[in-house]
Amino acid sequence: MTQSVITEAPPAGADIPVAANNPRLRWILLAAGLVAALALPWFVYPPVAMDIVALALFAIAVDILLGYTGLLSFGHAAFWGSSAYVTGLIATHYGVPFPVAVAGGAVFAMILALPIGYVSVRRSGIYFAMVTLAFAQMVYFIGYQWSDLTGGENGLQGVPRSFFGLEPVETESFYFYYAALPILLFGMWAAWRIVHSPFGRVLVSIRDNTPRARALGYDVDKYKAVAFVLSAGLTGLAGGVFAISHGFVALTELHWTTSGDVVLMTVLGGIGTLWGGVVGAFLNVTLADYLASSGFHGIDLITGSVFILVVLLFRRGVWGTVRHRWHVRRLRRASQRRR
Amino acid sequence: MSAVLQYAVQGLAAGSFYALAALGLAVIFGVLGVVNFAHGAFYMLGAVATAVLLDTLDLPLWWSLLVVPVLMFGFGVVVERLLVQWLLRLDPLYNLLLTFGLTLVLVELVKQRYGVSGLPYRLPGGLRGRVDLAGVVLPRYQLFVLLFSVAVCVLVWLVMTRTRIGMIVRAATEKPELARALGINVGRWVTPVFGFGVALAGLAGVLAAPFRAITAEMGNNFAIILFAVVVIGGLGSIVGAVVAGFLVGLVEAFGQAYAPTFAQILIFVLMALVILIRPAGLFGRQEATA
Amino acid sequence: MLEVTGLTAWYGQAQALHGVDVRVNAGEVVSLAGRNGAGKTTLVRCLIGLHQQAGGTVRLHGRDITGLPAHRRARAGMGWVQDDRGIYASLTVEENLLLPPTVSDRAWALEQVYQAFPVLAERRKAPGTTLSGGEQQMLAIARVLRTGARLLLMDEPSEGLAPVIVARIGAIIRDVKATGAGVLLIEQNVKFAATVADRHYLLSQGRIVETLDNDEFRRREGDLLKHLGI
Amino acid sequence: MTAGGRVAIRTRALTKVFRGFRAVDAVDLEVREGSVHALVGPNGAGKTTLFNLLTGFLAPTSGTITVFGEDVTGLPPERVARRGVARSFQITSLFDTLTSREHVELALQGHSRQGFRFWRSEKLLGRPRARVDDLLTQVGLMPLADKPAGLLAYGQKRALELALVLALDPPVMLLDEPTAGMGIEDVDRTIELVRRLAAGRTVVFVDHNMHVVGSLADRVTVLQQGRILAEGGYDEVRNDDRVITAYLGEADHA
Amino acid sequence: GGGGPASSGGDFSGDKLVLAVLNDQSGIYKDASGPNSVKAVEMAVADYRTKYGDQAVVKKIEVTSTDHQNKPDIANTKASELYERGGADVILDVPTSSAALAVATQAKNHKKLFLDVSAATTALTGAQCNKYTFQWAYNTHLLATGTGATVTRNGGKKWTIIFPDYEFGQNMTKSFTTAVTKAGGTVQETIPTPFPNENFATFLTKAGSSNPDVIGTMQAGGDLINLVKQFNESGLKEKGVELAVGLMLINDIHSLGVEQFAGTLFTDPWYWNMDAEARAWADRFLAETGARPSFEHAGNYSAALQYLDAVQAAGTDDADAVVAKLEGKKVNDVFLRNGEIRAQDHSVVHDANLARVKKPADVKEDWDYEEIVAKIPAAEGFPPAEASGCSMKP
Ligand SMILES: Nc1ncnc2c1ncn2[C@@H]1O[C@H](COP(=O)(O)OP(=O)(O)OP(=O)(O)O)[C@@H](O)[C@H]1O
Ligand SMILES: Nc1ncnc2c1ncn2[C@@H]1O[C@H](COP(=O)(O)OP(=O)(O)OP(=O)(O)O)[C@@H](O)[C@H]1O
Ligand SMILES: [Mg+2]
Ligand SMILES: [Mg+2]
Repeated sequence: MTQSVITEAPPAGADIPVAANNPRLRWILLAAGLVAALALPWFVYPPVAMDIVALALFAIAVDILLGYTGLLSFGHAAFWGSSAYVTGLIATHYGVPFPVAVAGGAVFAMILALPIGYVSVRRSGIYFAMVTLAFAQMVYFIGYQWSDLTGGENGLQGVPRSFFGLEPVETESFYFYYAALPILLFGMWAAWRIVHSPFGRVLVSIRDNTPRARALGYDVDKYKAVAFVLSAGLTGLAGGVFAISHGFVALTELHWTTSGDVVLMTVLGGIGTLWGGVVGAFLNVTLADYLASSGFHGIDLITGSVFILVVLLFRRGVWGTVRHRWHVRRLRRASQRRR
Repeated sequence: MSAVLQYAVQGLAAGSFYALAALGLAVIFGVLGVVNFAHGAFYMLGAVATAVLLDTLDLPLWWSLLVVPVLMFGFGVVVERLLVQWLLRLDPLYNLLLTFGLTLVLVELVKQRYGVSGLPYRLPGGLRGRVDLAGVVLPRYQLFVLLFSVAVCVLVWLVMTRTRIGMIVRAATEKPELARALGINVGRWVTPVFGFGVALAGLAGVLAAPFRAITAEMGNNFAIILFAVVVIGGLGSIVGAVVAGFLVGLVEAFGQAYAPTFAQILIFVLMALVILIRPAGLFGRQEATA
Repeated sequence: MLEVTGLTAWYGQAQALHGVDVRVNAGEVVSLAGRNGAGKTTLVRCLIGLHQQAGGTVRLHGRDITGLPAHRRARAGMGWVQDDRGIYASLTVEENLLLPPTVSDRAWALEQVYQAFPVLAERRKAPGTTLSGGEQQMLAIARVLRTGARLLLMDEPSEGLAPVIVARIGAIIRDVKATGAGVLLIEQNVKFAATVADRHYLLSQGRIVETLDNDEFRRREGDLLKHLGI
Repeated sequence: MTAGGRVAIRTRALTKVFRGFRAVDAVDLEVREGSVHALVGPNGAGKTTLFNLLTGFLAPTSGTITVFGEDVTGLPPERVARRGVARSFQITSLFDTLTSREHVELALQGHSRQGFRFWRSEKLLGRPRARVDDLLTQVGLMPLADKPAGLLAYGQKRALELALVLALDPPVMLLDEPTAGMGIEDVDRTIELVRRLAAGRTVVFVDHNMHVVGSLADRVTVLQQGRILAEGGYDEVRNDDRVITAYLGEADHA
Repeated sequence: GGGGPASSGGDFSGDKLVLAVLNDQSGIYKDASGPNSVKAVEMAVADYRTKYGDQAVVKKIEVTSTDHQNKPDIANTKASELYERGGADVILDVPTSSAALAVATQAKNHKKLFLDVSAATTALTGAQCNKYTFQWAYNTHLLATGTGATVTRNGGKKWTIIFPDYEFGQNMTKSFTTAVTKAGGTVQETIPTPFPNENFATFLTKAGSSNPDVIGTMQAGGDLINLVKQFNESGLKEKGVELAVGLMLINDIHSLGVEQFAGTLFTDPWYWNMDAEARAWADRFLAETGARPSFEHAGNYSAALQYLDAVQAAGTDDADAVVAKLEGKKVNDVFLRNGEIRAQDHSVVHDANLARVKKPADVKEDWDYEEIVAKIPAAEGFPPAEASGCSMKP
């Protein structure tokens, strides 16, 4: 069986494979992204800049599940929030440099994700979303009941920002930004590594066709569980930095609306793209920040409309749409050249 | 013992309300595959409309039970034509996001127009007071909600399973292209079904007006519980939604009585357990294997 | 009864059909053969009105139906048996049969269907997709017969069927033909096509390359196989 | 022809009941190592269900399955796959966004059980390049190696389906209608391919094409209504009266 | 926007004063405070101008408004931005306790003033107090003791308390229990409920089973309305059980109608129609906004007015100087009666009212909903400074 099954010309521009390789463009993008990350606090109020980068990592972590494994988690606030609390508690009680506290928070998030992931990944689709939501609600419940530890709805206040006694970092958000940035960039790099690894390939195959992946000998549940824990760990990194940056942790970090918000960011940017998380977080945070002092009292009117429009008109998300257009153009040009 | 009975009856009354409210959600998912996050917002609109109609036109509850679902049906049709129809064939994720956005907009609009503290509503005289059923005392209105909801649920179930309409609607949603090729004008059915689901949400809103706070946010938390109900029952299963509604009502009532703080978290524990033991919910179609 | 002229179809930038002309007369079975990917399925999807990117004209009973939506074409008497069978999971076997509206007085009654396919009677209450692949194929054919369509478009109806069943389907097609209906039959199974069809089109790379009557088709079987890989 | 003494697959009183419907009913099947074994029978006889049972996609209602003497009853598909039993699907089942090459790479990795390396580059997957190219060439997909599977034509998908099974290099291959939807030319090539691959392996396949069954099978089992109706060599079975009435029909069939 | 490292200290010029109102302008606190609090602060600025005319030490006064959307994170970031870049000399209002506590920390770090009006947590003047933060209008202790003690003294001896099971509800319940017991009553049962919650049927059945004189509820907002509606249908009212509410705002009554709430007892730190002075200001407010003021609106007005007075007295906007002028000051204004800005814990104490919601027949005009049952003297309503647990160390 050689040539005979191959027939007509390829239908162009139908869709783009996941690994659309273009190494040069990738490096240009990475360099641009790095410059943007470094320059951000010069243009945006530094704590806001920190929020953007932290939420970007959060969105990317969610995208590992949503975009690459096909699992919509509606309970990631549990990992974001619990890491924020654990980070805050470690920082408050042990006075360690904040990266240590953040690492502790991330580890805790992963430990928490282990049982939750183990159980949840047995289901998929909406059921998975609902199980994760259910677990997150339980974590939220613990958060507000255990007020001796978490401060209940008053929040965990006065989280210090220790950093080897370096005064500017500890007091000024501008310098803090640069101290915390490497942690988040490391998280993003890790996400990229995961997605473009042999493991990542298996995740995509599970997303596309689970029974087939099993028939190839992959223990699908185990892969999903590992992806879940890794995603929770990255989420934890982001949540920890967020807690230190703000100097306090509020219960809202554990609330399901936080899970919802991050999914929206991911979709707004474009799922299955990683960069989309960055774009989505940037748009979301700057929009909320702008509207807070704009004198317009109907923030949800705008946020809601934006989501409706994105879903209707740019389903691939902002970044996804840009990337798609670019690919289509490239394909078209390539086919013209061939002619 | 009589306390247990009392709680059981109260649980059933609450459950009937959950069942009715979840019904529209189940119909819309079952038939259109749309995860309608805005169900809570539609419920809220139903209640707000009821309050506004009473305030402006002096329209009593009885009339609202008729008029508001009709209005909400119309509203649902508009929403479907304007927004939902473009996403019907896509992953439910997109519907979820669209309706999430829609929820934000609707809630905000109501806030802008009617404020955040809520609207007044008076219970009609005929439904005030209490009834004593062999030692179990129930507010008359709760009894009314119980009977009314059960009647509506049975009716809807009959329509979906026993009529040609139900059959066409199921076919049109599973494989719309094929249904068209078989001579069924799919477009004609999808919209009214969505409108119907929205009308059911509105109807639940009308029933809620006399005994729930009528605020823009009233649907937010409620919607999450309804999702739990529908998932417990099995997504898209009408019978499942109804049974799960009652189950949740009972769990809530006994939870409130014996483990008050945990009453609401119990619902989520129940949901997690059900999904883990019966993956597709109590009445859901099990996922196919190969 | 069916007259197709200059039919073209695209998938995005790629053209799948390049000006196809096809005729099916009343009481005639016409087969359409061609190797995988030749464009056979695309052609029927154009006819039934499900493929959007298409050009050319389609006339049914002399009436131009090019612009009509799919459900109107079905009502005008086109019946389609989809290549992947298209059985509804959410409907029982019987509901699958009851679903399509009747479009002529030749429509089969439920009893008739159950007589022809006893398996379906046995499993009438089962959800449609729990049937085996072959049973689903029978159900799909039976469903189209239920409408009484005057023109049947059958996309590989014999695929995956046991020889006995294939034979039975051949008989059904001949029955349908005897009532004066037209059939456009997509087939890779040359032997089967030869037993039921009157005329044969050969499709290659989106073009009709040959039109043969049955005798010639049989005679040149080996030669065709070599050239077209069918 | 039947090689080797060992039994590759053995089922004992294997039964699967769907809501009271016995799709597979007390089947005792024995597949000898190194043989090519065909499974035929009318539609709905339970062939695909039997495949699903053998590969762990369905759990049997009762009965046992052993593979090379080891009990695999009730194991999940991935565990069965790792015991060396690979299958293809009757209804094409691929990863739409992955290219043909990526498919094969993935299948090769599944075989080597290295999938959890999330800290390495995916380039690692492409290492057994020669092997990947060889597999793609064998099924004729080399020119389409970098096209996403979602865009392949039906026949091409079937070919890729076969490549995946080959990549697993399994001692036991289960092929569900490997030639369905193929033109005769391709059918013959596929027969050739399967014959080549069968050397040193055990193959069980389902096909309605008697030509395929006749050219490949050492042994044929005929199922009807979930039970074994007849078993034996091809010629033996095709002349069995019960098989003719139940399955083949009176017509001339090649 | 705006970039670069924060320039510490001072682009603040002496001839400009910025009062920043940071509150919820779109969420559940919108009606009770929200945009109208900004109006109230503007009224205070106008009054300051009228009062001092040419004598005013500062001519240019800006009032800015920021919506924290009820999200503590945003409140935190915005507060810091307002102090650092918005030139804010004082932040006012800030509902939601977690947000208020975060803003208090920012005030401390930036050494700028924060006058809290809408948040009720005692932590602001207790464990987490600081030199630059004042709590102007009320706290949970006032709500609880006022209602608990007064109702008990008026004859409601046997209590059952239904409370949302989180920090606020638990604290309120503790304070209530202490107040009721001190006044000679008993709390027979306390029933925790989830939050948020819609269905109170079973809780009410349970509460009624011990035949209390009074059911105290600590729910707020939508949950409160749910509970009140279901209480009215439960038959408890007919059995003579009274309903006392921990936290209620006049806007709740306005939206739901007096009928539902008729007879309910609650503490109102300030009521627009409580005397002629309040009423006169409320008339101005009505003309300005179209609504009657809640106590939070009046509180914001008072806080801004006293702040401006202190700036006038200090002759500078320097926070430490202004704090020195505020601390220990005894005040009487539209809002504060018999008021004192306590130096020890920065709690602004004043007389409050126990109110009963009128019957529909007794309502004479729009917003005429409350009948003042008793005065709650400052000394009783607010805990003594020594008990606050506050230490003002910088
Ligand atoms: N959805 C699609 N997007 C892009 N190209 C497509 C699509 N569907 C089919 N094609 C291409 O169009 C051509 C014709 O396909 P078609 O399905 O009509 O062939 P066929 O003759 O029915 O083949 P088979 O015998 O395999 O069913 C093929 O090259 C195929 O790759
Ligand atoms: N999940 C299921 N639920 C209920 N019945 C099922 C299910 N799967 C298969 N069946 C029934 O079991 C019987 C055997 O089906 P199976 O798919 O194994 O047949 P097959 O021999 O592969 O037929 P074909 O040759 O047509 O593919 C059929 O009657 C089918 O309806
Ligand atoms: Mg085809
Ligand atoms: Mg089969």
